[in-house]
Amino acid sequence: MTDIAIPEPTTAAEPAPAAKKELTEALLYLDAVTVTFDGFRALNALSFTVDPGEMRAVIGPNGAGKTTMMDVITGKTRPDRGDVFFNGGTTDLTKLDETQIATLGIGRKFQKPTVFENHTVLDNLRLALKGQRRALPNIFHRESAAARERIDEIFETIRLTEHRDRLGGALSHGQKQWLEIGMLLAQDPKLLLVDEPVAGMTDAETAQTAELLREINANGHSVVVVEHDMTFVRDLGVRVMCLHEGSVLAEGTLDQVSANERVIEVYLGR
Amino acid sequence: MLNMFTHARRMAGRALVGAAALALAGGGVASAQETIKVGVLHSLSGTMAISETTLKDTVLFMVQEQNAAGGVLGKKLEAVVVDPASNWPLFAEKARELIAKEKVAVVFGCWTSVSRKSVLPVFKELNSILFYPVQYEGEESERNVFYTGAAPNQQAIPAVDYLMANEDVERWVLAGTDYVYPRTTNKILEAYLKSKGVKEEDIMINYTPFGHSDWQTIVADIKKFGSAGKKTAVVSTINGDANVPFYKELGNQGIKATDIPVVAFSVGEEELAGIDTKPLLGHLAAWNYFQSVDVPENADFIKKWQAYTKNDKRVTNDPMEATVIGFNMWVKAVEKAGTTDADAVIDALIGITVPNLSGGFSAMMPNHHITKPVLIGEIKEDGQFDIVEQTPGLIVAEEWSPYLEGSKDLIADWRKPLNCGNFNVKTGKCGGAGQ
Amino acid sequence: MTSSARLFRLARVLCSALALLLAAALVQRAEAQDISAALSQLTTNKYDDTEAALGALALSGSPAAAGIVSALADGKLVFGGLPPRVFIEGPGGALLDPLTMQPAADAPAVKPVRVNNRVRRAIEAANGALSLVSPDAGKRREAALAVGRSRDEAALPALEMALAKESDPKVKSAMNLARASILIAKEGITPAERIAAVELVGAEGNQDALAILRSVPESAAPEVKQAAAVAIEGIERNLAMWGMAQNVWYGLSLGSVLLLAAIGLAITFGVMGVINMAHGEMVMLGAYTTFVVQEVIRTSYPGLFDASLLIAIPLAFLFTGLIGVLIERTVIRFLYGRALETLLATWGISLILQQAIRTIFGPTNREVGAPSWMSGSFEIGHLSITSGRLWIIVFALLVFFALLATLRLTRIGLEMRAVTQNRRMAASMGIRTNWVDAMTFGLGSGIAGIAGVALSQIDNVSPNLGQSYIIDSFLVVVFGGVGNLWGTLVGAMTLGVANKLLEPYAGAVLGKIALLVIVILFIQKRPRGLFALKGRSIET
Amino acid sequence: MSMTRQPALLGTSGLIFLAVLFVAAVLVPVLNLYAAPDSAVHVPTYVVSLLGKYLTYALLALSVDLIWGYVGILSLGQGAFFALGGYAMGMYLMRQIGTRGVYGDPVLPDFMVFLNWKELPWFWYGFDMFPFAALMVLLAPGLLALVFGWFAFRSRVTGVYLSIITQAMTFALLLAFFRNDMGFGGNNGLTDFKDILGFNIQADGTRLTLFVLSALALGLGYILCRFLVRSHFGKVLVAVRDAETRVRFTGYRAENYKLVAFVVSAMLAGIAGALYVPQVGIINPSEFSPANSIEIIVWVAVGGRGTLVGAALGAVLVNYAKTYFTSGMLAPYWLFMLGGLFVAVTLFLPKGIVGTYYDWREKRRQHDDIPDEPLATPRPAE
Repeated sequence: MTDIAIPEPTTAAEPAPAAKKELTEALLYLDAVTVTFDGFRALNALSFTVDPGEMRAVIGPNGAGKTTMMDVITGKTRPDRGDVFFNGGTTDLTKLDETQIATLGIGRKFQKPTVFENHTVLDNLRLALKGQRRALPNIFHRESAAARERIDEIFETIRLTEHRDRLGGALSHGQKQWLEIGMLLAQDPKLLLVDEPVAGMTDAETAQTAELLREINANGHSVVVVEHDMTFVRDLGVRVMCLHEGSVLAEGTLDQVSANERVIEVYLGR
Repeated sequence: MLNMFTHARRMAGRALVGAAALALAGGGVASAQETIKVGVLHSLSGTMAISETTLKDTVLFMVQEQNAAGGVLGKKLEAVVVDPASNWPLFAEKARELIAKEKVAVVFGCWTSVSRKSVLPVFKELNSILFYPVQYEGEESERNVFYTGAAPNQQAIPAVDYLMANEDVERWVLAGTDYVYPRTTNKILEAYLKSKGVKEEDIMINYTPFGHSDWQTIVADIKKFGSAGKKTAVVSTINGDANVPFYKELGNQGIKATDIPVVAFSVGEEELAGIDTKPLLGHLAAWNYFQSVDVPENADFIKKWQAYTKNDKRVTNDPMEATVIGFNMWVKAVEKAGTTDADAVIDALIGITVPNLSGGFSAMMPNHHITKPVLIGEIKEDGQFDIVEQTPGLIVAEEWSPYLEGSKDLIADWRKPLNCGNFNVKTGKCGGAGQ
Repeated sequence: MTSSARLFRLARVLCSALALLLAAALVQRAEAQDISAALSQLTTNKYDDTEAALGALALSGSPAAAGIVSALADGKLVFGGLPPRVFIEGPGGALLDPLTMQPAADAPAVKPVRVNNRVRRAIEAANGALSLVSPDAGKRREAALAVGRSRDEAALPALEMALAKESDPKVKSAMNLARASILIAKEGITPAERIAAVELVGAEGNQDALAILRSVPESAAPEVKQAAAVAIEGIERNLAMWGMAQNVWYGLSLGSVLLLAAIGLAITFGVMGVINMAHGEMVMLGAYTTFVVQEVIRTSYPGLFDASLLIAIPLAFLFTGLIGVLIERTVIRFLYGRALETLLATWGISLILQQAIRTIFGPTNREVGAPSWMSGSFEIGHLSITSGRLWIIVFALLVFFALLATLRLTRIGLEMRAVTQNRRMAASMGIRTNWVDAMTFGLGSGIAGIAGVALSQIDNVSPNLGQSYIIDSFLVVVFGGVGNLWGTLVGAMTLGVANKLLEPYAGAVLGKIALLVIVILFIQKRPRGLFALKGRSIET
Repeated sequence: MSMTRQPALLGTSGLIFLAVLFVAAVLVPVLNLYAAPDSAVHVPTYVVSLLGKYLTYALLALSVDLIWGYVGILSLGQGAFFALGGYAMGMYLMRQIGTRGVYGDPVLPDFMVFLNWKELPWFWYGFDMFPFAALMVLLAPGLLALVFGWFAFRSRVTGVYLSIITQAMTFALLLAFFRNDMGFGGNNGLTDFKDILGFNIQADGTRLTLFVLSALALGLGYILCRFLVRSHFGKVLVAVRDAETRVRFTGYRAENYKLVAFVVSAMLAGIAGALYVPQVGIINPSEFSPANSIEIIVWVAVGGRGTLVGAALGAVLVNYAKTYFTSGMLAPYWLFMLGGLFVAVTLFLPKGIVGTYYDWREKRRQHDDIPDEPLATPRPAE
């Protein structure tokens, strides 16, 4: 894990992108990213990096910019200023759209579970499975044996095997969360962005989810998890970053971050 | 309602398509023994209902009158009304239904040119008779169609003559809706005006889409065109709905008939009923009939019509008169032929003469058009017309205009031996399908 | 009000009359001529005779002439009896002797003396000729202007004579202008005189001046032609600018019509999300309400006619609003959250409403008249403004701001916004969402009804009225940005002005097509319309 | 893990639909040709044309259902594609008239002659050849859909904004085709056709052939749509309908999927138009009118959105109702009935006839965990 000094929001002279390329080995690199909506600064010179194989938890109060951060990384929102690089600085994400970024290997789970409700669980995974994405060839697409095996594997991982023929919309809230994570797995991304995966889950489900994410991370995927549930974050046992007003307030282990005066003041409460 | 219900039940019972076919086929077998059926093919809904509904009522009125007078050939007449809903393909479909399913002896119908064009092949194929009661662009003469409305020379040209002679008009605005009747009429008028020495720059031609409602720019252009120092008039072939906003804008911009008179070919009593006519005083219309024609035949007709419609304010208009003439001609022809058989009636119709409502007689000519007087009227405050000019004699329709390049050599004569709707006098051949 | 064309028409007749008048004046107006010959000419029922009689009357100097001419203009001049005689129809239908204005001894069956355009012009000319000797300076000025436009050389001596006597400066300058207009084209005058005339006319700067300046004869001196060319160029440049302003005015006027048509939809569709295909029919119902109000007024309270629209506005609002509430309660309320299905249901409702009106009032157009304060036009500079259009713009803006105020400032407005933003939250705060829904739909419908009152002034009042506005209305709301009232205002005005600026170049049809294509392309650029709400992404 | 059963290419209702279509395609000609004219089972020729017209409408409805039911694109301009296909066919038929027009001009159609046109506009070239015209039947609507869709989907114009600009598109085309200067016959359109591929267009045999061809086109169109929506491609379409953002984040170019579906749908509509024109004998700009396009949506809604079979059924039922109501005693009131029908269907059968039937069937076999028609009941995508 490399610690990169958080640059001051006031970056007088920005280094050219080419220079950054050499600076970083990071999988994801954000530097001084600013996003403004109608005068409101959702992200304020946000900078951080994620290394290959790292799992990172992001906490922060509502409106801290967590979702906007994900929007910027996945190409949904274009930053007003700042750089977003992927794959060790080789790819400028601000130039790409959602689809291209997804194809590069960044998967995203939304805050509200989003699965294809009118498709069976199986079809949900089939659609997500890494493979042909172009429209015309998919008219005649046939599923390979390898693909079937891979899907069966994912079913084991997300524990939904017996629900495979139910409609996505018919699943419980927790099951939908898992299905969505399963869909991310099927995409086989280098980096998973997971937004509040345990919201509305029972304690048992929460614990299972933490285990699931650790398992995914252990298989070589980088993961960024946004979550409010401190028990869950503790369960994950990974490096924590606290956002506030669009920039990083503190970073470190959960204990370090929770001990930070500012974090207590703005987020955890006294 | 009951009828519909049985249909629904039958449909539920059988396979869909077959049942629909049977239901469609089975509807009209009942009780047609002692009556002669008369088809009425006018839009009762959609954009054209505004004009055509009256003509449906007119046919129903004539049928009632005829039945009161003993029917035709000893049989009662029975009107079959359908609603083609201002939908042109539906006109063809309904025409087919009337002829093939209802077995009507004759159809009175259509208003727009496109509806007539749409049903033409049907009447030719099934060999039936259509009476078409509206002024139109000409350039047509079909064996199965009898045109009781005016051809351009029975309306447009006399109107222009009147303006030249009585208002000393030297500069002309030809304003029309962009469809075939105004296009053709204006082509004819343009050629006619030029033949009378009007210069190119003294003619302004303007087309607007159907239902055009914002006339500010065009009326301002007309005003500008009219302020060049020569007496200017507007010849309007603007169609139905667009007229009201057009005249309202004329009134708004203060253009009076004494400055720039507008002569219209599509504005009659029915249309004026929807307009505040005070600002329109003195604007003109050219028709072959006005409600204000002061002869006993007309007074009698208006009285009966208003009694029939139970509305003493119900107006009459030119296409109604054309319908009445057509109806009476058909009755007379059937009696002359002694049968309702289409071929016999078509042959019998040529030469039939019936009284028109302006105190004279109209005759069916060999070109399937009728002779008509032309009347010019000025709009009065009460929405009626003051007839300021009437042609002394009757005018024979020029179905093929001598002012158009493509048709100047064509004539129509449906009598033997010519029996042709588009005979080319230069080549001596029947130009179309009739050879 | 005064149309240049009409003045010109008047002038030609006037000039001949003027010459005659002059001659008559020269003989010191011997004695009042006997007008009985003219009166008997009026009984022949022929336009030529009527015209001739009018000419004679104008010159007769008879004190009865003015009364007879104005009776003819009003359709009160009648004739009848044996031998036929002329009467003036007095109040209550009494027949008066035209010379004495006393009730006639007998009362034969009479017909009015018929009037056509030619006769109407002769009436104007007769009135005009009489008015040149009129003490009213305004009328003298009008006559002078008319002579100027006629550019009839024959009138020059008369004009110069009148000019010598004239003392009123305004009338005098009009007469000077008229004289210059004639001199420009006259043969045999000095170049200096002609140039002076060119300058005088050129200073007028309007369309008529342009026509006069173009009449400089080919034979004129080069410096005259040069002066005329300069003046023409200046006027043309000036007029082109005014023409642009005029088009913008037309555009604003069209924009106000679009705004009126769309503003109710901005509520039912923009705020509530109901794809309200019956919106046009609400406009139609408003127009028919106006018709019914005017019918009642015409038959029962004719004096109130000028107030008919003011009476119709609240009634139309209440009636269509009520129909709106009825539709909401019986159909729409079952369809919230299924916006596309509201399209189907309201389409069905629109068919039913159209046919209902067709059944009740018949398929033909109904007459809705314009109150006097909405008729006519006036000029600002070279800009011609018609009163009716001006009132419609004012009215559209009034309706717009009233609606804005209702939504912003009133309790019900607050509740409406609350319900549309978060229905469940609003309900839990004790807002009766059902009632608010009904009121909102009623408000949108009522405003459509008000629009119908205004649109009855410029369009057909027929069952098809609504159909002709529905497409434009949706286009305006979508172009402006769904859910944003200001967007609707700006959208309507933009589309109106753009349409009218395109029309002179592309024609009415191509202009409209071009506009549609522009809107389609614009939506590509801004997929949520002109005034899209920007904000943090709300995830699916 | 066991294999999961894929629903068959044609479900039960699909098989019934094709069977009915096949029976009609056989029975109607037989009954028309061989049944005695006065017998109860005789199908008169005008009914054949009428049924043929319904079938082309059904194909048109099918094309709408493909994009509305499965991709959530509510096109209020589908009539434009139908009309373009119709015009392409109409232009071919016009050229076939040859010297039999009233003016006898061998090249120019009548409407050009009386407007004093001297030569054929360039865009009429080639329409004297059937293969070219047939190609244009597909290409004209297809290209329009491609260009329009490429712009609109790339810019992510969705929902009601998309609906309104499709309406603007068809309205612009309506105005354009009304113009006589365009060279498509203005308001009168194209009419007075004589023959098609050498066969008299009014002959009973030709009518029957066109009817059978329409049935065939509908059947093939149905199978094509069914094949598309069942493929991986089709599953992406439904996914786009329900959660477009999700689809993008999964790495699919949603706009390309929409575009392919839109173009296929436009071509189907074009074919429907091309079959429609020779059967009704006229093509005119009013086919472009926005009201027509809305009516197509209504057919699909009545039959059941997202069911394909329902769309076809809805088209036939509503049009049969229209034919029935516009004649006889009911003629003055038919708009009440039609309007009432639309309101009633939305209120009481929100999923349409077939959709409601599927729901009912689903309820009956609740314990059976194999859904036959997983796509039967789309949630409304707003």
